[in-house]
Amino acid sequence: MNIIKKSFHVLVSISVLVGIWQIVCATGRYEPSLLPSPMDVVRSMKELLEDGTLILHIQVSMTRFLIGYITASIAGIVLGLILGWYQKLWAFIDPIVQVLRPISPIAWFPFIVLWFGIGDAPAIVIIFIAAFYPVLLSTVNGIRKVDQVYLKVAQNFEMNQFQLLTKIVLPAAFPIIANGLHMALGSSWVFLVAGEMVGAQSGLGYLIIDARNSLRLDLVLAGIIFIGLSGLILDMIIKKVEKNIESKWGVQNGSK
Amino acid sequence: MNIIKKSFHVLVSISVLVGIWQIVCATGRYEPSLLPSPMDVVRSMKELLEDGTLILHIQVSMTRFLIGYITASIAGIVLGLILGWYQKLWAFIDPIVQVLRPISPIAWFPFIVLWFGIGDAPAIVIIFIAAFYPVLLSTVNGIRKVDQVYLKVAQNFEMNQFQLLTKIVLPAAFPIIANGLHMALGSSWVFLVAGEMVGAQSGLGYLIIDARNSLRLDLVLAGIIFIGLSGLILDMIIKKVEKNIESKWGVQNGSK
Amino acid sequence: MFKMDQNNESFITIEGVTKNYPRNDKTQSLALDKVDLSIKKGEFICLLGPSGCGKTTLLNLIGGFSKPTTGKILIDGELVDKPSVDRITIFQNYGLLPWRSVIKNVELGLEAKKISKEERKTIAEEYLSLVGLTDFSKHHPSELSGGMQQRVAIARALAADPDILLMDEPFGALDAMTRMGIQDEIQRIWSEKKKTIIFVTHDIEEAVFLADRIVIMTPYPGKVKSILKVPLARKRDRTSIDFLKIRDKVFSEFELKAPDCTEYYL
Amino acid sequence: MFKMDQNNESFITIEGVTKNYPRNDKTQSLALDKVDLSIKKGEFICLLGPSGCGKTTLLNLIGGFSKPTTGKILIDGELVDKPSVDRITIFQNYGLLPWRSVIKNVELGLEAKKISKEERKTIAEEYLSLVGLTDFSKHHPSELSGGMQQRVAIARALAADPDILLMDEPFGALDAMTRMGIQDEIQRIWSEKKKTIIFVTHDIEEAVFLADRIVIMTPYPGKVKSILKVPLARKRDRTSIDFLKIRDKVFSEFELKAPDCTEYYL
Amino acid sequence: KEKNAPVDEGNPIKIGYLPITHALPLFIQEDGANLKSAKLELVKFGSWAELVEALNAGEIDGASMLVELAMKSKEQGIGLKSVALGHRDGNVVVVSEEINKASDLKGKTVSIPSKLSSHNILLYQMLKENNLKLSDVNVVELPPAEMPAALSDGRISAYIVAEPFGAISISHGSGKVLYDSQELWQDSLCCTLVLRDEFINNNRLVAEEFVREYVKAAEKAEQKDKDVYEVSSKYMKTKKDVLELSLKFISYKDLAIRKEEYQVLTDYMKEMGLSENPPAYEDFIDNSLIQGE
Ligand SMILES: Nc1ncnc2c1ncn2[C@@H]1O[C@H](COP(=O)(O)OP(=O)(O)OP(=O)(O)O)[C@@H](O)[C@H]1O
Ligand SMILES: Nc1ncnc2c1ncn2[C@@H]1O[C@H](COP(=O)(O)OP(=O)(O)OP(=O)(O)O)[C@@H](O)[C@H]1O
Ligand SMILES: [Mg+2]
Ligand SMILES: [Mg+2]
Repeated sequence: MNIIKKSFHVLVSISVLVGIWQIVCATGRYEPSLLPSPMDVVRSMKELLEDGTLILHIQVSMTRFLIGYITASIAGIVLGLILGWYQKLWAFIDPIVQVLRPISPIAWFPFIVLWFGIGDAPAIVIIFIAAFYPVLLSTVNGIRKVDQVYLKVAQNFEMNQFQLLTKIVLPAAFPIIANGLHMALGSSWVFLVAGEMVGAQSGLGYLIIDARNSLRLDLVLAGIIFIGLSGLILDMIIKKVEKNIESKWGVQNGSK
Repeated sequence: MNIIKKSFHVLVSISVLVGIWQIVCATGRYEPSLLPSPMDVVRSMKELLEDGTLILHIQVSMTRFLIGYITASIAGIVLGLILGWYQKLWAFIDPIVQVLRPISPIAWFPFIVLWFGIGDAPAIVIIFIAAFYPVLLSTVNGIRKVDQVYLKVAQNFEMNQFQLLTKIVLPAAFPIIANGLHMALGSSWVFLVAGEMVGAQSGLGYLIIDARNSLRLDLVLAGIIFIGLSGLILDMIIKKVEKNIESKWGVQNGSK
Repeated sequence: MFKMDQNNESFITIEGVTKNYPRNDKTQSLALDKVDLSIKKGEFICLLGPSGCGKTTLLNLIGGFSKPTTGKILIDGELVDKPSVDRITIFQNYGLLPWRSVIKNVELGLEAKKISKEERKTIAEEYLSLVGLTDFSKHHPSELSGGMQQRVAIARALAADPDILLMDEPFGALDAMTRMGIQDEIQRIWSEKKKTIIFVTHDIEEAVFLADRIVIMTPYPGKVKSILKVPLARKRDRTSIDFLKIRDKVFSEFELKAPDCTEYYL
Repeated sequence: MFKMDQNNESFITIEGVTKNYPRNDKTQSLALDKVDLSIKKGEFICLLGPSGCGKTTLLNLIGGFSKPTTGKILIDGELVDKPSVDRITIFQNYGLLPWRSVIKNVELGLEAKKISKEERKTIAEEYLSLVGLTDFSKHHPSELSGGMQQRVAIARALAADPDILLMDEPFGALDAMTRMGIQDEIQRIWSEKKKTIIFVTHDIEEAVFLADRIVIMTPYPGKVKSILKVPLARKRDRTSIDFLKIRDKVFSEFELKAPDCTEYYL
Repeated sequence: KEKNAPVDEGNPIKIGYLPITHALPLFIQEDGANLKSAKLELVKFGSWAELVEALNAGEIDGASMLVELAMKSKEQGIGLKSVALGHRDGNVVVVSEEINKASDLKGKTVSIPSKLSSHNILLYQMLKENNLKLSDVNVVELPPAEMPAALSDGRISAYIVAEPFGAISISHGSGKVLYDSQELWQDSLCCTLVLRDEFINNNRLVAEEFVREYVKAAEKAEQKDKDVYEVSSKYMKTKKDVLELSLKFISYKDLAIRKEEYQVLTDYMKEMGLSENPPAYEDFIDNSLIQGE
């Protein structure tokens, strides 16, 4: 019932979008090679699907993305746990993070090549950078916001430092951390294209860049659509995970 | 007192960072032209400051950024208000937004050039895109989360639709919207560099790209530092604004 | 004077009102089952009952926020079908707008009416002084204690000059002693302003202290079990023998059901 | 049996305890002023008083969560200087861990001790059955009503087998009728388990129903005004004449101060 | 500005470029600012992709760009003409220390800026001459600015790219020249000055003057004297020794494209699969402006 309704919404909105696109193309205001028509794009999507390169590109990108994202998540949570717990230390690290965070990964390219070479590594590093800050900051924030009452309970039951961190602080902070993980997913996926600019020879980002360099805008649009859809699917997966956690944690909001 | 303490933290952490950087340079593992030393960078920063180009670049970038960010904020809030209020409409728009959001602005370059030309416009458009989605989504979300009791109060006092939206819904949703504006600030500032790749002839992003193409990595780093600092200042300003709003709204969290 | 004579006529008439909520599992939940009730102008009615007995549901129906599944509610002979500024509801969590100062909150109800700015301010100040908060008019709600916030909500409701006040566990979040103070206050205001008040509570003593009549409700399905008159003069003394007798009576009304109810409450 | 004989000796001794909180404006706020109190083993003590009279402050000091500015607190002759599993505090908002099931919450206090997994489970189940929640052991706290959550917190505290239970307005968030049910329950458990209980409340009736002795406190600065014995047999009848007499007595203790207190409460 | 409007005082000729030695004539021309009929405005881009997108969208009237990219645009229906070369030769194959001959590159990583470039063709030619195929090396497209670093750090073993990026590695000592482009492809074509058809048609006289002056500027560039260094330092932040070195590889003479040369280019592009249907010489090459009919 709900899925039928949702599919209906998706279908209608996508149709309207494609319709507008088709109309814009049909006016002939834009050179077809500069604004490919929906049919052209569908054709190149089919092409990509049929010759199997698409699957390959998606696999490669996903692998890079997951490596970057997961290592960033682990690093962000572990570091965030330490820094969130030792607020004095965080006072020193905070300014550095605040200055580094607003810098585009693109600006780091020369140094990334210098330190990490070309190919997979820079893509992973850029995704890592893009994912790391939100996870780190949300972990620090989550730990700071742990309800004092939980800490008192732990003290009362005479838990040791390790039990306190693993049994109380980490799970108590987890809803905020999970939210950070979600945000990080979105913001780092956007950097896949940038990441695959430095010497990658495959991947969805490479596909787009290569298509751009070859002036194949139909392929660029096809790549855009695949990137959008993959991002959407990733987002749906993590939303589901987050919902599960929230409902288990008894978080009531986000219900409707 | 507090400011002295903070400055101390900043000073110590920056010194440590620069120290490490200096040590890495001193090992001689990296070509000085590939990894400029802190002194080199300070020299080029001074150079940029003294010949006045830096002020110009910052001005240009800030202007572009503010135009993009502010128009995105207004558009995002207005559209978000409408779509958040008419949830049926949102059900159709949501899938489109979800697919478009994870796409890198870089991928849109060919079409942005086609529709918006070169120079200022694409930079503004890219910042607009980067800022628009978070504002839109947080507005829709904020309106969805408006406490039912406020709506009942408005009904009870027989307010009309317009009063309801301006006097109740918008202010009630504002803390969440403000948070979205904050997030949007961070995520769109990161895209300044990307935005100034398309035919811009000035700006901090242009400075970095041009320095990169000239292999003047000292200038790249100088640019990075300026971008980081400007981003930090922007962030501090909006944090202040947000705190003000929060305290006025009686939001208690985020206090410590 | 004419109104006084009318006093025996029914002002609010609830006839055979039933309310069903659809459930997820497609069964219906019977929140209210055939409620009949007739309330006179100027009466102070308390709806008393444990959680889930439909007190809020009934209040929402009278307020016009939802419609009965069957039956009808008439006020002054007119069918209730939407909220009206003539019956203001005061919610448990006060429903104050946190972004507005106290006085701006009190003015809220006047903004929908065509009243000049100055007049609005005068009226708002009048009602703020009625609840003793003149000094706090520039504060924001978050700066006030719970009891003060509830008094702002009362001032706001009164400022709109409604015939009826509907109050849903208005003092539920206040501590026991603050509660007694504000109970005194609401009864003073009621005596002064002659509003009809329907007051939801699950505190027996509160009901005995405030009500002309206590409507005792029971859950599953929510219905009116009995109606109890409280023939005590105002201002009532919480420790007087008569007060305690009525309190006892209410206790026994509930304790009849105690053995199997306890499980529901907890 | 030996313990019974000791019953007249002081178990918890509070001597000249003062607590100052630093204020932003560099003045000090006197939250507790020279409190002396001596509590016997197995006693049920209620701390009663309006908001701000230092009830929580005193409880935190006994719990070892903070230290007195002057004076000292001894338990069984030993100075209190940090929290201990021998005195468990039950907080108003229960302090349950929302990510753990009910039974895992009850096991929490046992995890810090060196007890095997199976034994932990057995103990936890025992105490869950004591509070009548055996059927809910796999639920998460958010799936339970407030009263049930508070019962889980009680089970968790008891499972750690402390000598002393410290309860800070444990039933403040529950509705009046649910409250009565759980009051019955805590008094049954107290009778059964012979714990020393210090119970904070601002509900007069609750104090009269539960306490052996009521410690009446007043604010600004927070101090003990008087201590009232409640020489009623258990289980007490809330509508009995004796009960109401003591209730009256407490009322008058407070009403003496009523005229100038009201402003503080609201 | 209206995209196809005639140029005039307030509406300058917009020509796109990348800050590379190959675009030197444009720098000299703009610096001289000597057009009578219109103003010249150079627009700097960060990479070929953005430049070609701006050109194809009509945002600039022309550009100094890789001829292969221009041909591809033309092939896709964009009205463009190549009116003069940017230069001849001027590309080197830069290799790391341990590479001494082309066959050493077997199995190594070689980077080029873009598939649609003369650098790709030069690589192909070099490999072919040494009996190797493109598949014998690992070809990686990299932004030119990252190539010197990648070579110096051993991430790649060779690269072929526009100047001054080749000269940088050489002057740092982290790379050396394996081949000069003349050795692989005599009088090779690389960057060309293209103009949009509408621009030429709507502003015939301006276009003629522009190209005439462009050729004069190229002649000046060919002097490679102090003035040239001075001008180029305004447009590129390259160090002087690097610039000097990179100029040694380049010739700014003889900028008209001959039919035979163009044939060689199209043959290679077809052979390498870079283009199926390259534009015909007559459609794409317009020497009428340079020859000043
Ligand atoms: N919107 C709703 N949808 C479905 N069921 C509802 C809804 N509102 C109330 N109910 C059900 O109707 C019954 C009566 O609810 P109501 O809120 O009126 O009780 P109440 O007496 O106000 O209880 P409380 O003292 O807890 O506020 C309950 O069983 C409740 O679960
Ligand atoms: N951490 C603190 N810092 C400063 N002042 C405090 C702190 N905790 C309590 N106080 C002050 O000490 C006094 C006593 O507070 P306490 O919380 O003990 O009162 P209480 O009797 O528990 O009140 P309530 O019934 O509202 O819980 C109050 O005036 C309060 O403002
Ligand atoms: Mg209710
Ligand atoms: Mg307290």
